[in-house]
Amino acid sequence: MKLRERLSACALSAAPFVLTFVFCSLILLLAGANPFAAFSQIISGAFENYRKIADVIVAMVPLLLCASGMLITFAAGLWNIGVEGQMIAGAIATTAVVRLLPLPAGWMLPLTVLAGMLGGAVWGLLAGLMRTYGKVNEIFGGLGLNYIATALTNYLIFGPWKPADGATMSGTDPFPANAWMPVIGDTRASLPPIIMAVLAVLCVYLLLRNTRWGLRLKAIGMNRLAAERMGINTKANMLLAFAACGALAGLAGSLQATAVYYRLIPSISGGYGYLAQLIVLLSLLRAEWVPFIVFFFAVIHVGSPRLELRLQLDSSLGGILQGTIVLFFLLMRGIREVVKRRQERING
Amino acid sequence: MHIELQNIHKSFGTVHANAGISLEIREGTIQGLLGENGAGKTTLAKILSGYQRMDSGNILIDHKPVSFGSPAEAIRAGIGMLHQDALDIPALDVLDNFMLGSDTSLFLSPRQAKLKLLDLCQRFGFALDPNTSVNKLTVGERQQLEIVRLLALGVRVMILDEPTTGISSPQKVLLFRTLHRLASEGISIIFVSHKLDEIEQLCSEVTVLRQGTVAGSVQSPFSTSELVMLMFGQQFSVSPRPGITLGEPLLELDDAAVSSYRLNVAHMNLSVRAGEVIGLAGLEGSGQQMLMRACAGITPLAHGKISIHNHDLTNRPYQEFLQLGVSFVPAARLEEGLLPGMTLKEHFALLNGSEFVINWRQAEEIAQRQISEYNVVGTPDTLVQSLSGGNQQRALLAMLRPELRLLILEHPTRGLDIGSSRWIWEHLLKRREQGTAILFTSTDLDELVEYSDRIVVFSSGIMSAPVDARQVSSESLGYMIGGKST
Amino acid sequence: MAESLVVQTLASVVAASSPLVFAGIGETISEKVGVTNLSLDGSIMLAAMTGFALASLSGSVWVGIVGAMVVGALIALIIAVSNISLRQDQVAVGFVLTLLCADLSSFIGKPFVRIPGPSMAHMPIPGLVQIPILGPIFFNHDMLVYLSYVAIALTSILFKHTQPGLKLRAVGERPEAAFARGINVNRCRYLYTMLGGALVGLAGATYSLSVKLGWSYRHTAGFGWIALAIVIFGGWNPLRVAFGAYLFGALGSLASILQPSFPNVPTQVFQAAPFALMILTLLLVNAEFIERLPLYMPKFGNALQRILQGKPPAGLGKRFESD
Amino acid sequence: MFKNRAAIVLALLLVGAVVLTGCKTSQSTEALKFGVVLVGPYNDHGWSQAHYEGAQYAETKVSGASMIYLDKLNSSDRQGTTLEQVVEDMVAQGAKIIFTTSDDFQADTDTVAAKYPDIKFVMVSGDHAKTGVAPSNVTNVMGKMEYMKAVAGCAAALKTESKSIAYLGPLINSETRRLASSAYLGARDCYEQYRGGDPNELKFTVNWIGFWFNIPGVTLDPTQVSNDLFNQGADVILSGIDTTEAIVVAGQRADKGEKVWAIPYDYVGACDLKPEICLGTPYFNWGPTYVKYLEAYKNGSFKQDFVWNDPDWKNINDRDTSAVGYAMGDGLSDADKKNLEDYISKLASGEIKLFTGPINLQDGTVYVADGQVATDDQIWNLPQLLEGMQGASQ
Repeated sequence: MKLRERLSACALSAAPFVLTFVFCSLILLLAGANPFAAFSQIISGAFENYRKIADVIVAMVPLLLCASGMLITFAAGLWNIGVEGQMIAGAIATTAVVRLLPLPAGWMLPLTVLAGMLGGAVWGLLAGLMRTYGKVNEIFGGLGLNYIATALTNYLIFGPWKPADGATMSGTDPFPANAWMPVIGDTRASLPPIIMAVLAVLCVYLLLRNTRWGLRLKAIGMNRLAAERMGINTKANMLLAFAACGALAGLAGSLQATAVYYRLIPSISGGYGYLAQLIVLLSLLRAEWVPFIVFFFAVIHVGSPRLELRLQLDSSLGGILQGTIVLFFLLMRGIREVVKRRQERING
Repeated sequence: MHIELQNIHKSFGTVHANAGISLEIREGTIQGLLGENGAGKTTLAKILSGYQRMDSGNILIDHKPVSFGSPAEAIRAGIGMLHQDALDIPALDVLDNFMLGSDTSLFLSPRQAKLKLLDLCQRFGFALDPNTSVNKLTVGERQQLEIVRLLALGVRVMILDEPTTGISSPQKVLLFRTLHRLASEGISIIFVSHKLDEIEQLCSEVTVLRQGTVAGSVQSPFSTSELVMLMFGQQFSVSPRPGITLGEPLLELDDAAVSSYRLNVAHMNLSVRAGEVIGLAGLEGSGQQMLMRACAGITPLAHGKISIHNHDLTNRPYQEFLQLGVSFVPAARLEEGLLPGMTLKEHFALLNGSEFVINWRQAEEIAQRQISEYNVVGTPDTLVQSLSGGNQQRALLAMLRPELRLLILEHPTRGLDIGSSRWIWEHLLKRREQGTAILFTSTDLDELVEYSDRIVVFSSGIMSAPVDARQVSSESLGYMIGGKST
Repeated sequence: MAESLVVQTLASVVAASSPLVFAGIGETISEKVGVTNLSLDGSIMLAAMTGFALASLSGSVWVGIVGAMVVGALIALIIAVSNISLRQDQVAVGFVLTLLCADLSSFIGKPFVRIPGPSMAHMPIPGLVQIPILGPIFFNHDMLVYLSYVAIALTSILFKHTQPGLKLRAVGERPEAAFARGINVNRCRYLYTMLGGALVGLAGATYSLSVKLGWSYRHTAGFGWIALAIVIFGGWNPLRVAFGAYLFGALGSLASILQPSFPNVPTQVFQAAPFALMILTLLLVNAEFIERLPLYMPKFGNALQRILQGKPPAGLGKRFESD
Repeated sequence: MFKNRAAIVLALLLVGAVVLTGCKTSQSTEALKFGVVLVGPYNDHGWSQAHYEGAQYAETKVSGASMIYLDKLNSSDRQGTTLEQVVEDMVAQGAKIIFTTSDDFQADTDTVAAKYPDIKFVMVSGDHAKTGVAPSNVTNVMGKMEYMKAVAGCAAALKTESKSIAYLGPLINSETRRLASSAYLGARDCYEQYRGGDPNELKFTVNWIGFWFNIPGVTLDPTQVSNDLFNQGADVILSGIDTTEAIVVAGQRADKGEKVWAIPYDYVGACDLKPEICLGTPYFNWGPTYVKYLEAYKNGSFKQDFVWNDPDWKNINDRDTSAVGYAMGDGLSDADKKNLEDYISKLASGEIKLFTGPINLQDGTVYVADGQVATDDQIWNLPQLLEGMQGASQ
């Protein structure tokens, strides 16, 4: 009996992956493609050689930072959809430091990191202020701010920070060498961002598990009114959560500028903010699961452009894979609960 | 209509709410259903009205078996129910509420419905304006609306669950008159209550429930002691009021006013001394909640002054009130008091200590200690929403700081059985002996009279001068609440 | 000249806003019954793609329109199932679907990108179109635009004057009370969420067959979010929601008309305008002072408050389980 | 038993699939693989499709040549993918020469080319080979679309009744300024010559959307902008963007009975979307260019250069020789066509020289003095729109 139950539980947790596989295969067949070829292309696109694996790690950095930031806001019951904009704000602040402050080499990178975090935090605070004092749902506030941040980048790139030989969507002129994060060997990965990302996840894990602030945020997330009655300053704590999440997202944006693109480009946030949202949903707000899911998503993210290059398939299949997994995961979780309740009723 | 219930069973998880209840209701009678909280009265009423499904048992109407899958089917069979908290839609107006579900045609016919509504209102002496929004009505008026609505649907059996909670004495008189009249017209009434005097006043027969079973059925006239015996299986003696010496003045309200867009309460003057218990009487929404929230520092004053322990706290933040030893225990425990989804341990960790990193072992110890001291049925890892109402209230009290100057409680015993209520009050009275002043509201007039030193009555936003609780009876209090002086 | 500019512009605004009207009304119905369909941005995109693809393959715009409505209804069904029956957070599911449907539309829609295809036939309403000013603004369009007027009127009547509409509102406001009055709450929610979804799908078809003809990669991105904001701006009232949709259309036109007149203003300002506007309107309708209007202005405060403020249905997002 | 067999078949299929896809990458040595990186969708009916079909043409003309392409490489469509990654992948697949086909790729092409000195890069529409910034394995190429834009402007002037012509511009840079200005100059010339009107009464409005194609929330919506341009009284709209919104909107309005016309851009088949209101398409014919560079690579003559290809004036629509062309549209009457042919022949013979002075910039400064002709450099680096044009220059 026990074994059977455990097996069925196992089947239920594998179900989202199986269903996703089936669903995407059907779509691929519909598009006239060989599903196995497609999936193997994604895998080989991510693992072909050590440089590709390094690319996966490069994609993991912003995802880890954004997801860990979002764990903070989610704990407080806030749906911070503005992570994209906060990344952009971080990148803008970083670029401002690089362009406007003539700093010696040793100072430059640490300052860009701080500026990025500050920029992101400010942008996060804006969404927070709209939520706490303007009663604008953070989904709409954040989304609007994302678009405004994008417009701001475009304005800077096509206006004051225009490259010497004419503005294009490819961004500003590259940063001077002292604002480039050092890379590992001939890969595109860079060590300091990786360390920062790992630290961020670790800190958020400990923060939510063992600190009073983390507990307070959870209290606000569970029941804001009761938390307020208990004497917790909910507005201040929510703002702080927005700022903290913004700072981590801003750091992600800053690192995209100094370690990936080496300049400010439009949409520097690269959709990582939205992707991180899916990751956090899949993690059930548990920090310990985040790195694994991030790895999985990064593999798809890095591997899927292959579909286009090798199979002439639209690489949005990667997004379909990521989305379907989360959708089926949520649905299966619901089914599991329904089954459990029904059993309890029969047994009870 | 003649109704017979046979061997009704209903369980919620491990709780056996109805454990084989059989009952008979004759046409045109007022049948009482008496029992303390948790005895299974409401569950039975909901089963009979189709709101909940029974696990097993039979319902016979005029000796024919029926089964209801939904309230719609029950209403079609002629059975309607007035829920304790009137199940209407506050955002809609009276007429919409009246029409909702009563008409089968596609388009509404408001003119006809309005005539019908006004006609019914006139018959029973109700004064309902069809075009006001329901959230502007008093509890009594909402009840009246439900009664006429059910009558318009052609209901022959009407179940009323604790209908006198929160209504004024005149409204109660009107309600009882209406019920008598309905019974005389052949409508069967099932009157669910835990209040002995109402049952005695109204019913021709009463069935007493205890722990999900029928403890006994009694015909009118009733003997109070017999009913109490059936209800609790034991007799209670009224504990004598302990003599208490009042301390120095603690809370001073000086011509305070609070306003919301619904109600303005002005000219509140009150001086409370340490160790004093003040009861706040009044219908829901008459202003007593606003006074409490102002004293707790939740709502700012629009005018006037408030000081606690000689500190002027007028329009100071809530945190300062907390620091000065003011605590507020709301009635909506899971909405405003506790954090559903968190364990007891996490609650205690949240409220005790200030260091950044939490010492979980210490939190566990505190939780364990408080749980056993307050007789909470649960462990430090129990999620608060899985506690019963009484245990949630105990947990809330256990979370209060040991030294408090002013304790403000909204309906401290609402929804609790007599045993739990007595335990809560024993604990509260212990606190007053240590010099804590207590401010509380209740809809139970007896509770107000029994435990208060002084009582303040609110009526439509006007606050009376405090009266000595020893000089009022629950009857006279009822009339004061209704806006009449005795 | 100036008059024809205004009339022509307003006529374009009416036509260009019709998908926002459909989407806004659809979402209003869905939220009014208590279910938030957050997937609008993705739903509209997938429906627009499906609508155009089916219309191209079959040669009939109506096949496309029905197909798009089915797609919208099915997406709404997923949200309804996961929220009502499987107790999952509707915002989470809606958000996932937003991203997923957008990607699906790109992947499946690839063969249909920027190919010529069928579109709604222009169909001035004889007689009405002759009315000066109003005629050319409102009655010189195609069938879908007229359908958007019908949708506004029918929904408004549904809410105000019919028994099903009253039930719908009751379910959204207080499901347990609706249940006590004999309404099958969850069936009602399924039904209207899907109806709302079908209208959202119709919005997609309106883009690809009437407003932004054809299909291209991420053809309608961004409009879904605006539609969601319009529902809040419109206070869950179909007439106000429609007004909001037209207002947004008009302001969008204003941005592009004004651009040449202000050569010194960076174009990015105009490009971000709809979203900045979205935030501003939400700040306005949620502003604290509206709550206090009756206090400030005893005479007109209440009326003004009713115009500016809309309360979300009290049962929005609240699950209901009998038993 | 049956289950087992199914599992074996499944496993075989999987292995087969992997082997097959693996095999595809290693082909005979004779082949010449080339990469094409597109900024928009390969089927955009515009700029990117013109490149895609040019590359397909080259596949048929150059023996052994086969293309690998990646489209939609821009920071909002393919977020997080960089040109470097794409080039790396193309090189891994054996690409020897890579065409990067947007001014957006200019800076990145330089960086990547430095990393892959053995690979040749053809950077379309840039000028770093001229300015000396680019590494030696990068060459620049562009077609002199200015002439065809002038023809397009001419067609618009022949047709307009409201005397108001609109130009749906992408983003503002020297390339887009000179193209819009060429159209303006062509329109003035023809209005005066063939319709006998005063060119100063022509209204020429430029509205910029912000990028080469629509990106929601980033650019203005070209559908809306096109509609607004018509609403403001224009009856001919010239598209300067990569995609087809202008002709789609014009077609829609024509269906309503309005007398409006459109001139799409970039792709020879762009008129298909609504032939009867199309006044023609100035288009790029990349096939010969691709063939030229592939052949050059094969015989080892590939070298760095900055090439700005003229049309083949003998026949601008010769798909084997001309870099740019003008496809006549069905919206032109026979008389219009004759006038247009005449104008083209005058451009071909040099009788009409675009950018002949006096030409003033929008702010009134003299750019080309009376009687002088602008140099290629002057045209390439046009700093503002011209005097008389309405719209933002910066």
